[in-house]
Amino acid sequence: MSDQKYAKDFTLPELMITACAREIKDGERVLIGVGLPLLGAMLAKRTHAPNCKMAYETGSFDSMPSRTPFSVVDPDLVPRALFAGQLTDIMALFLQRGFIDVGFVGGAQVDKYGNLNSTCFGDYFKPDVRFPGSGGAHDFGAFARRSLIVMVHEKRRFVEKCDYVTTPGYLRGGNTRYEEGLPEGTGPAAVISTRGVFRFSPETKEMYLETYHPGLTVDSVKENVNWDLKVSPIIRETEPPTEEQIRIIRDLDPEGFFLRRGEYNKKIKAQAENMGWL
Amino acid sequence: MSDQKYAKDFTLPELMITACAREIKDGERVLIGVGLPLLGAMLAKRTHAPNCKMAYETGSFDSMPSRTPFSVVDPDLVPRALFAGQLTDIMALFLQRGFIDVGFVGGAQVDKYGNLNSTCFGDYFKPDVRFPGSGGAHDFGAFARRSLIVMVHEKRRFVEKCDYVTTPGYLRGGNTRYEEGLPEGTGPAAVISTRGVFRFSPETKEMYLETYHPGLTVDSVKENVNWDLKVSPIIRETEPPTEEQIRIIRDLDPEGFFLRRGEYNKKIKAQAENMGWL
Amino acid sequence: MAEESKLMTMKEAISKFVSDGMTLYISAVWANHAAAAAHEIIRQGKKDLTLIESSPGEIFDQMIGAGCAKRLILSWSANEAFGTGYRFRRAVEKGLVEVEDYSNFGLTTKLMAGAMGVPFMPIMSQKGSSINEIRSFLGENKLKHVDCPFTGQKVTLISGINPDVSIIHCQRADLEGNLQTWGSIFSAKWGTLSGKTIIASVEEIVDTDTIRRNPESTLVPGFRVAAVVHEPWGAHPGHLFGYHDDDRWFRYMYANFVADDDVKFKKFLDEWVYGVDDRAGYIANYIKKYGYKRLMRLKPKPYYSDPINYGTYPFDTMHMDI
Amino acid sequence: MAEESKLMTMKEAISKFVSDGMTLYISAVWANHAAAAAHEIIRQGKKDLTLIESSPGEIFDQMIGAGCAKRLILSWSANEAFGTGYRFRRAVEKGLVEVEDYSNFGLTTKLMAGAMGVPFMPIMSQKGSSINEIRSFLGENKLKHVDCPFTGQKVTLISGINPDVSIIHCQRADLEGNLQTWGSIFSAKWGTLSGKTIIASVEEIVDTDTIRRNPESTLVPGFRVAAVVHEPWGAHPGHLFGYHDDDRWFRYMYANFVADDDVKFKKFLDEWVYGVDDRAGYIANYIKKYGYKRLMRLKPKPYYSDPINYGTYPFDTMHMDI
Repeated sequence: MSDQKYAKDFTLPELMITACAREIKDGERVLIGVGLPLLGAMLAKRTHAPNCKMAYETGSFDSMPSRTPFSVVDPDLVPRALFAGQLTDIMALFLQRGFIDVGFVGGAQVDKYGNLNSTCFGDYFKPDVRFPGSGGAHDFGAFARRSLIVMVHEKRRFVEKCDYVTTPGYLRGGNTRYEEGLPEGTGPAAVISTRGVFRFSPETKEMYLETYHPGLTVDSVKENVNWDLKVSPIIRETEPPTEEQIRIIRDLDPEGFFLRRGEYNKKIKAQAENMGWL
Repeated sequence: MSDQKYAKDFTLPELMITACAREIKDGERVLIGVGLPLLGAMLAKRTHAPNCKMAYETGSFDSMPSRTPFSVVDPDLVPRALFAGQLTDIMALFLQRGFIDVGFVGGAQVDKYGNLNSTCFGDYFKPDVRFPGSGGAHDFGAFARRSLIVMVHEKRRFVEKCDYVTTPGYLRGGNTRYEEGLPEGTGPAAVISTRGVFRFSPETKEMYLETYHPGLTVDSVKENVNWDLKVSPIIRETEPPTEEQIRIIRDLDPEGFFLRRGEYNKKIKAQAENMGWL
Repeated sequence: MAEESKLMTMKEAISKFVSDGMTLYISAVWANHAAAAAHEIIRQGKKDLTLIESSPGEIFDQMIGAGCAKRLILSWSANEAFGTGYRFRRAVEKGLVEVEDYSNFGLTTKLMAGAMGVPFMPIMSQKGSSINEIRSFLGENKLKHVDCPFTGQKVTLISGINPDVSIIHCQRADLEGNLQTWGSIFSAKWGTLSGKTIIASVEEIVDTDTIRRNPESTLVPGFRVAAVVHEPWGAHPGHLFGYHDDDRWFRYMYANFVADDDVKFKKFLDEWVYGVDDRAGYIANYIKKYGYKRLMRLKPKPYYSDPINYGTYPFDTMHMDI
Repeated sequence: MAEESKLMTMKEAISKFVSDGMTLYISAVWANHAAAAAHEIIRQGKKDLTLIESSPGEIFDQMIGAGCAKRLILSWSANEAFGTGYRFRRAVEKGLVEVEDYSNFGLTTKLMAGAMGVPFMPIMSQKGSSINEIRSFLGENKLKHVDCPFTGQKVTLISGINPDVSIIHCQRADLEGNLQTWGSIFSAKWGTLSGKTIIASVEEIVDTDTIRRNPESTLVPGFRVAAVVHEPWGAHPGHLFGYHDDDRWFRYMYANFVADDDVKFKKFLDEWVYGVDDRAGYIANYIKKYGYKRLMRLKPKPYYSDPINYGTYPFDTMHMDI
């Protein structure tokens, strides 16, 4: 089919959504937060993984929302769901028991062992910048078989050591994650950043570059990492979206809320000004 | 009203049901098991305590059953209830938090501090007789502000020391209950036996006889207790049921399942034999 | 590719998933009373089982009497106002089964811990009792007394459990095993979800759309369920909300005239368990013996909840324009 | 004598039950978002509050910005895909409020312990993180690391909490305060029930018979509730299952163009909080400004669950004869 050809025209958010989608296998249970990973999971479900099922920490499982949720408490996530309960149902009965295959997490900082900081830059008690905090990220990262880290890639965000570890990755590498008491067979599987896709060495658990996004180079990625980043021997460009994927992604976000945020922001600002708001 | 006059004709179960009912004050929350106490609570609700509310460990609260429940899981306890949940809701949110005023408990043995045994006679590992066990009784006795003990009164059942303490009363008397960590302001308030009604000394927490049932004497009660039973200075006969109470009780059990068990048992046995069952 | 159907017969389910020596949670309080499964366990002659439930009724009594059980973890075993549990009583008195006693709350938190994936649950109950002092086969693993590290209060830690198999009877499921139940469920949520493997019998097999119309009635999502068995009347002589009443006469008769008599108990099993192939056979025997009308008399008068309006939002209601 | 009505205005409820310095749980995730109560707390100028919620949105941001909060116990504070929580962020950066951080699961079990009446809950989460290492104002009372006495596993004990007052917005209640809600409720069951005193605002006051038709929808029984406030649209700009959508435009506008600007934030409070008497005034202002049609556009397309058949048994169905 022609729409299985690679798209020529795509944006960085679209590439990242595709990369998220490719991490999900058919039939998997995916615990999802807000933003690009949700679009990635919706894309996976509409393409190669029709039987993946999404759980939301709010209490819903395998929802069939008519529209793209803007949040994990979107009111369209309950009607037609297979299960609707509360946070402790999803966190305990599903996640803590080990029944979640994939959990998406994000953060403001990541270190070379996949530890994540979504709490603060600087000292916790006098932070330079305060971020929202863990939310469910800590718990997803603790218990999901594979956690997938989605990041804005700036040099100050890819650090040797996080200022604060909100969500544990492989801690100090090797087996330290499991020695600390986190369940065997869990941990970060990949980092999908705005510059590339990274994985972790099976032994040392150190992050390495697997693919760099189209238009970038290995060096330009390495320059934006605060440690001596290792690179896969079979390093290559990140696989671009197919035409079908792009069509579906754009269908999911007709207003450009996720995909064209700058433009979108301008529109709302203008409306607010017209209302006498600003 | 004429039916507030004392009844002349009543049975021992009817007297005990009335005694149970009199322990319940209007507006109280009552945690109830199977049998006579349930009839007592239903009687209270139809007479002096219309706003008492019954909770069942099964998960129902303030049910409005059309018929008299034979068990705490009677299927008519959910329709029209104010709340329907599960055992942990009632046990934790209601009982462990301290929101239950009255809990009815029973047992095969009681000792002078109101400790109850509903588990076994003799050694736990080689019991002479094995009884059903705690069920909710332990928990009711632990947390209800006032627990009310309903007992068949035989000498071997009123003992100096229980073979096994299923439900703690005042333990070894005095403050020992609270020293053990049970909540202040809880404990047995009365024992309603087939021979009399007993209460507990506010200081020593020792059981004493408050009233003996009509037709009995103080001595005949004392003879059936395995310790030197103290007696209230204002000892008197147990207050008989009123005509209204008797009328209501009999309405609640038209088949005599609770009130005329011997007769009832014969009827079912005859039916079973007719069916070729026995 | 939709998920595989998990529909099978009770014979297949028990033979595939239950082995001698296993620990089983069987929902045996009178609602969600997994009688069809218990009878199949007896028919297949399973042995040395450890059975756990908070306040089991008749079916535990029967499994004990049939020699399936070696150990019991429970709080109470009898037949409520109908009579005591004689097979249980006699087996304990004769030393044929071992018992580990908890309170109903303690036992249920044991299952809750297992269901939630933590190794224990704290309760403020069970203090000052022999339940807390005397330990049977669980020994040191029964529970622990600790002082709360925050408040200094005495707390009982109840060890969690994950039975090898949990079995429940519910109102309905789809072929993927999404289980729905309603009414008051006693310990059955935690008991069922604590299991490593879950078997469910149901009154009705429904399509997934029916499940999805009442997402808050789903007790167990299908991915946790290994087998779905279509066994109408699977809870008899217990009740099931919306489907049928307790068969009180039958329960009274069993508890008072059958359970404490070796000959009659054997005759009961021969007729109602060994003498039939499955629940359909059991019900056929019931109808033959007592008549269809008698069975139908157990059906309730309908009593419907109001439908809940969740509301839904079509794709074009993003509400992101003013 | 029926129970007394607990109906009062939000002004009365907050003034009667909320005092400076108290610890409050306020349901502030976007479903059951107790916005009307939060605005009244701001109007009454409550001070030095300790606020707790797992993942609060806009109303925590506004209470922080208005100077009501001294301490926060939470897991996350922002506005989801709509934008960050700037008042929260700036207040923490400037040292105006102290924060004690948990994970969503950790925070929710903290409320669950309080609701259940135990001094802590065990979780297997929060290991290997700064959440577990760094303690703010709760100090040693934040949590403990222990080795499970049964399995030897590392376990985190989360200390329980019983807020002085818990506040929620629900679909409906009767005059006695029996509260019903549906949909997915995040942490709100445990948060609400953990409170020593409970205040609820609701979309509709219904008769007790309506409550009794859906007993499984009752979140909190009336005896736990101190005040019921009839405040339709009390969750706006959050949503409420069956009643209305999130007002996404309004949320986006607040998060992106108001919260991080002192002047605009003050103007926002002046207009939407200080400038109105109650939620009715707030909605009147909304209608004046945006039109009734815009408000009505937030209403969902109805989506009803199937009614549940519980079944009922009239008095003459004892079923004790054969």
